[in-house]
Amino acid sequence: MANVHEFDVVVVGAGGSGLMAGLYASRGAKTAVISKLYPTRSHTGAAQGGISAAFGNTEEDHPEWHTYDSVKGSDYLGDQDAIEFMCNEAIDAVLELEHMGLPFDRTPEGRILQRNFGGHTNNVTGKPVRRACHAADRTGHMILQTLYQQCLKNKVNFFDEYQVLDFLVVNGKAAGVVAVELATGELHTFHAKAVIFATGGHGRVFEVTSNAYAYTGDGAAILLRRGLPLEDMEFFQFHPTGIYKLGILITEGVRGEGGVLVNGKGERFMPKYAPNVKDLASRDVVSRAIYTEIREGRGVNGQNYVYLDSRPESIIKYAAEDGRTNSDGSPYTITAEELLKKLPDIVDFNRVYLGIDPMTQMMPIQPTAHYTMGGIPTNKFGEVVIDDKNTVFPGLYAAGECACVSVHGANRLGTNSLLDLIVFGKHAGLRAAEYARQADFQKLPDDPTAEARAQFDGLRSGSGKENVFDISREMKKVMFEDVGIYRNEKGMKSAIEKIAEWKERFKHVRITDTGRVFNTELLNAWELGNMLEISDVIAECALNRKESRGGHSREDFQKRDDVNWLKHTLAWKKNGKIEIGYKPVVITKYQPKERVY
Amino acid sequence: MQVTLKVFRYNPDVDKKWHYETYNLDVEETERILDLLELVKGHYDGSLSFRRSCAHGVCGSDAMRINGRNMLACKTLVRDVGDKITVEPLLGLKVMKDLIVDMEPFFDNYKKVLPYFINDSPLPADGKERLQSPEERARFDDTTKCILCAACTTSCPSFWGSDDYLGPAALVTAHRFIFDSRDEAASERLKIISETSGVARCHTVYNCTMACPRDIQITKAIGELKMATLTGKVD
Amino acid sequence: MVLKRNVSLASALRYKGQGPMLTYILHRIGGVGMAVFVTVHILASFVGGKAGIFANSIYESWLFQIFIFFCVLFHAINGLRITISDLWPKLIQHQREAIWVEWAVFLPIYGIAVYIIIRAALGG
Amino acid sequence: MTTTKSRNLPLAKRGINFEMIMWIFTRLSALAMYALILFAIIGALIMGARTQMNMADVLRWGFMPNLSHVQNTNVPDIAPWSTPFWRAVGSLLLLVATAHGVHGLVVICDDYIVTPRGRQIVRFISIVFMIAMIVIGLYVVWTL
Ligand SMILES: Cc1cc2nc3c(=O)[nH]c(=O)nc-3n(C[C@H](O)[C@H](O)[C@H](O)COP(=O)(O)OP(=O)(O)OC[C@H]3O[C@@H](n4cnc5c(N)ncnc54)[C@H](O)[C@@H]3O)c2cc1C
Ligand code: HEM
Ligand code: SF4
Ligand code: F3S
Ligand code: FES
Repeated sequence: MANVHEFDVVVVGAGGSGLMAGLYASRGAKTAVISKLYPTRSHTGAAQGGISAAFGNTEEDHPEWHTYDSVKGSDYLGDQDAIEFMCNEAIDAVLELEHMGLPFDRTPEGRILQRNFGGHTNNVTGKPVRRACHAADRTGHMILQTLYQQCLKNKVNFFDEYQVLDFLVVNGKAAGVVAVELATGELHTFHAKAVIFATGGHGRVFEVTSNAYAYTGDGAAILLRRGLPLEDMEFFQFHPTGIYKLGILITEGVRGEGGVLVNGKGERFMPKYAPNVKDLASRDVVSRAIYTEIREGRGVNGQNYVYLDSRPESIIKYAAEDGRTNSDGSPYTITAEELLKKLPDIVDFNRVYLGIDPMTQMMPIQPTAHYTMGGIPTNKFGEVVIDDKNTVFPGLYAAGECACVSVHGANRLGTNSLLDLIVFGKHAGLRAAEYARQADFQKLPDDPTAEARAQFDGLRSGSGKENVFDISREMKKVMFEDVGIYRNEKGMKSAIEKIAEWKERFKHVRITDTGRVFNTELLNAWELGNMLEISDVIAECALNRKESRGGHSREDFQKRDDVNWLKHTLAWKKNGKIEIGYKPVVITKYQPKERVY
Repeated sequence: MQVTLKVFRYNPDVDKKWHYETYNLDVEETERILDLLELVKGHYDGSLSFRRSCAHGVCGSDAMRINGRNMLACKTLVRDVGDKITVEPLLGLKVMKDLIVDMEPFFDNYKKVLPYFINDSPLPADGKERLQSPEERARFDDTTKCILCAACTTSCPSFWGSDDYLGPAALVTAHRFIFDSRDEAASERLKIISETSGVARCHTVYNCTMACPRDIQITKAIGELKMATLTGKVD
Repeated sequence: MVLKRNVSLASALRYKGQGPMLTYILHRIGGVGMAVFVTVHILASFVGGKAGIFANSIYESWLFQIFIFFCVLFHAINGLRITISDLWPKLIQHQREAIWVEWAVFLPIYGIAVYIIIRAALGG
Repeated sequence: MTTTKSRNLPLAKRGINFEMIMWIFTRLSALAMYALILFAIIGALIMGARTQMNMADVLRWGFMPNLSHVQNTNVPDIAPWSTPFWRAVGSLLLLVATAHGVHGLVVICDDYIVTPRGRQIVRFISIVFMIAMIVIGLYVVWTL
C-alpha cells in the first residue's frame, strides 16, 4: 500500500503538549509527530502570561496552595487527585523547561522571576501571590520554541503540514490515523500502536475569540465521530480582556502588574465583585463583571466595551489604594520603561491594531472566547477514558487543551494551561511509549482511508448552493451571543435549531477548488464540519446543565447546584443524536463551598 | 473604503504560468490584509490559498510581500498601506500555490545552526534552575522573539542569490544561543556560522531588520556575531 | 509542479528595501566598476600603444569620469560607514542617521565634482 | 549571585577560517586605503601640489601615487615624485587595493555560485588574476 507509515507512537499535534509527548515518547519508542501547521505555528506560541509553579522564589508559596486555588478556580468541578498531581509536578516541570534552556525572566539572585495572576493567592492572607513564571509576555512562545528545539535535538520524526482526518480503531484498540499531506493532497495512513491527540481547542466556534484559525476542534470531532465521548463541553472560558472587536488577547499579566478595569464612567468596578483580590479574581468572575457593567449601561460610550487601564500613574495610584507592596514591603511602583520591558508584545498589539499607546491611553477591551475546559476525557496519565467508570481505551491518549483530565473543571486559572501541557503531555508520552513496548500492531483495515475519502468526496460533490463562509460566520455569531458568557434556555434552544439547519445547509456546500496541492478551501470546509459538530455538543451540554458554575453562567439558573450538578458531563454522538451521561467528580481534600474572591 | 487588491495567483493543478488577479473590495481601513484575503477566499474565489493561524502576528504563518515589502498579512492594516494593495509570495523560495511557498530550505538552514540549548554539565547541586542574572538574560532577549516567519531571510539579497546562505533567521537563532550565558556550544556554532554560507554573506543590507515583524535588531545581532567569530568575545 | 525560486533580477530590484538596500546596490556597482577600471587602467599603461590610447580615450571621456568618480566616492564613503558599524556593532542602532550623514557628505562633494568635470568638458 | 564564568572563547576552540579572515581584511584594508590615500595627498600638498596641480590631479595621485598621474600636470620637477619611497607607497596601495578588489569580486561570485566546485574555480581564477595584476601593476609602477 502506498503512503503507509509505521510508528510505535503517533502524536497528532505539535503544540506544547504534542511536542512534550513526542519528546518523551521518542525516548522509548519509534515516534512521529504529525501537525497541520509547522510546529512553531501552533497556538501555544500565542500564550503570553506565564506558567504557574509554587516555587516561592520571591514570597512564601506551597503546592498545596496552588492545588486549593485551582480547585476553587475550577468551581469545584476539577478532579482533585489530578489537580494535586499537577500542582505537585509543577515545580519539577518548570525546572525541566529551564534545564532545556527556556529563557525565563530572572530575579536579581538569578532565579526564575514570577508574577501575579488571577486566582492565585496566598491561602493564609487571601492576597495575590506571585506564582506565574514567565519570559516577558511571550512565555508560550518560548515554551513552544524550546520544546521544538529539543525535539530537533532528539531527532523526533516530524510530519509538518499533514492534517489528520480520521482515527483508526481495530478490535476496540487504537490502530493509527489517516492524514492528508497538504502539499500534495495525498492521503497517508499512519499505522501505530499508540496514538496521542494533542490538537488544541475549538475557540473558533465563537465570533470574538483569542484563538487561532486552526482552533477548529479537529481532534475532538474526529473522536466523537468514532463514537468516543467528550467531557464537560459546556464549559468554555471567556477571557475578560480581549481587544475590542478583534478578540486579540491582552494577558492577565497586565492586571498582574497592577492594571485595573475601568467602566464608562471612569470607575474601577472590580472591588464591587471581588473585594479581596479585585482585578485579579478568576476569569469567569471578571468576565461576568464586565458584562454586567456593560448590560447596566456602564460600558464606554454605551458600547460593548470597558477600559483596561495600565498607565503607570494609575497603577501606582490604585496599588497605593490597595496597599500593595513589593516583596520587601516597600510600596509598589512601576515606570513606563519597566512596564514596556515586562509587556512588550501587549504594547505592540495596541500600537498595531488600535493605534494607541497603553502607557498614556486606556485599552478598549471586551471578553473574548479563550479556552476549552472540556474535551477528550482522560485520566491523569493522559489515557483516554470512555465512560463513567474511567475505562481506558487501549492505545489512545490525549493531552493539552483538547483533553479534559479534568484539572480545570468549570473554569481554568490563568497559567494552569501551560502547566497542563507540560505535565500531562509528558505523562501521555511516557505511557504511550510504555504501552507500545508491550502491545502489538493491530492489523489495518483493508481500506484505511475510506472514511476520510468519503468525507472529502461528500464536500466535493455538494450542490454548491451554500457558502462555507456564510455558514461559518452565522454560526460564530449565534454561538457567541446565545451560548456565550450568559446563557438561557431560549437562546440555547434556538441555537440548537440553527445548528441543525446549518448542518443541513452544510451538505450543500461545494468546493470550487478541484486541485490537490494546498487545497485549503477543502480543508476549511472540513474544519467547519468539525466546528458544527462541536457547537452542537457545546449547546446541548450547556442546555442540559441547569445551574451556573464557573464558565457556564445561566440566567435562568443563577446558582451553583452541588446537590444535582456536582458531576462531569459526558456526551456521545449516537445515530446522529447527542446522548448525555455523567461521571462523578473526584473530591479528596477540599469540600465545595461558596467561592468568594 | 474602496480598495483594489491585486493578488499573485498560481495553481499548479490548472495553471501553467502565474498571473495576477485583481479584486475590488469595500473594507474598513482598520481591517488586516489577512481579513481581505479571507474575504476574497470566502466570496470571490475559494481556491485562493495562503497560510495563516494566529491572526495577530505571533505564529509567523503569513509572511508575504505586500506592496513590494515583506510583512505579516495579519499585522498590516489597510490604513498602513493605502487603497492599492498588491500581495505576492515571498521571494527566494519556490511558490507551491498562490501565496504559499516551500519553507523547507528555510527550515533546513535553521536546523544547521544547532538550534537547541546545549549544556552537558551537571545540573546545580540543589536540582534547581541554572542561575542567570537579569543582565545576562537581557543580553539575548531580542533574539528570543523570533517566530520563524521567514520575512527576514526572504528579503535578503544574499539569500535571493542562493538559498545556501544561512540567512538572517538562522543567524538570529544562533545569536540567541551563543549569547545565552547558560549554553555551552557557542564555539561549535561560531564555527558553523563562519563558513562560507554564514555571516560573511551578510552585506548589511538591512532589509531583514526592516522586514522583521517582531522588531528584532537583526543586522545588529549579525554584526555582533561577526565580531564574535573574530574575537571570541560573547559577553 | 512548483514554480522555480522566484527571484528574477527584476523582482529583486522591485523589492522595496529602503536606504540601505540602495546603498548596497550602489556599493556593489561602485566596487565592480572600480575593479574593472583599475584592471583596464593597469593593463592599458602596461600594453601601451594603440590599445592603450584607445582605453585612455574611453576613461578620459567626461561621461566615464562622472561614472568612475561616482564609483570611487560612493564606495569609499559607504565603505567607511560599513567598516565603522561592522567594527562597533553597537553603532548599528544609529543606522538611519548614518545613512543620512553619508548622503549629506556624498552629494555635495559629488555635485561639485560633476560640475567641475562638465565644465572642463564643455570648456575643453 | 551567578558565577559569571568568562565568556571568552579561546581561538583553539572556536577556530577561525578564511572567510572571516578575509571579512576583517576587507574592513582593515579599507581603512588602510583611507590612510594611504590621505598620506599620499598630504605628501603631494607638501611637495607643492597646492599651486602646481588641480584638484582632480591631486586626487588621482592620491588614489595611486604613480608617476603617470603627475606627468600631465604643471609640476616643474618630477624627480621628488618618483622616488623609491613613493613607488613603495604606490606598490603598497596596489597590493592592498588588488587584494581588496579581487576578494570583493570573489564575494560577489560566492553569492551566486554555490557548488563547491564552482567556488573552487572562482577562487582559482581570482588568485591567478590577482597575481597577474599585481605583477603587471608592480612592473608599471617601478619601470615608468
Ligand atoms: C492568546 C492566548 C494566550 C494564552 N495565555 C496563556 C497563559 O499565559 N498561560 C497559560 O497557561 N495558558 C495560556 N493560554 C492557553 C494555552 O496557551 C493553550 O491552551 C495551549 O497552548 C494549548 O496547547 P496545545 O498543545 O493543547 O495545543 P496547540 O499548541 O494549539 O497545538 C495544537 C496542535 O495540533 C495541531 N493540529 C490540530 N488539528 C490537527 C489535525 N487535524 N491534524 C494534525 N494536526 C492538528 C496543530 O497543528 C498544532 O500543532 C493562552 C491561550 C491563548 C489563545
Ligand atoms: C577607500 C577605499 C575603499 C573602501 C573604504 C572600501 C570599502 C569596502 C568595504 C567595507 C567592502 C565590504 C562590503 C561588504 O562586504 O558589504 C568593500 C567591498 C568591495 N570593494 Fe571596496 N573599498 C575601497 C576601495 C575599493 C577599491 C579601490 C576597489 C577596487 C579595486 C574595491 C572593490 C570592492 C569590491 C569589488 C567589493 C565587493 C562588493 C560587494 O561585496 O558588494 N574597493 N569595499
Ligand atoms: S527574525 Fe524576525 S523576520 Fe526573521 S524569521 Fe524571526 S521573526 Fe521573522
Ligand atoms: S538583509 Fe541580508 S545582507 Fe545582512 S543585514 Fe540582513 S542579512
Ligand atoms: S497568522 Fe500568525 S503571524 Fe499572521
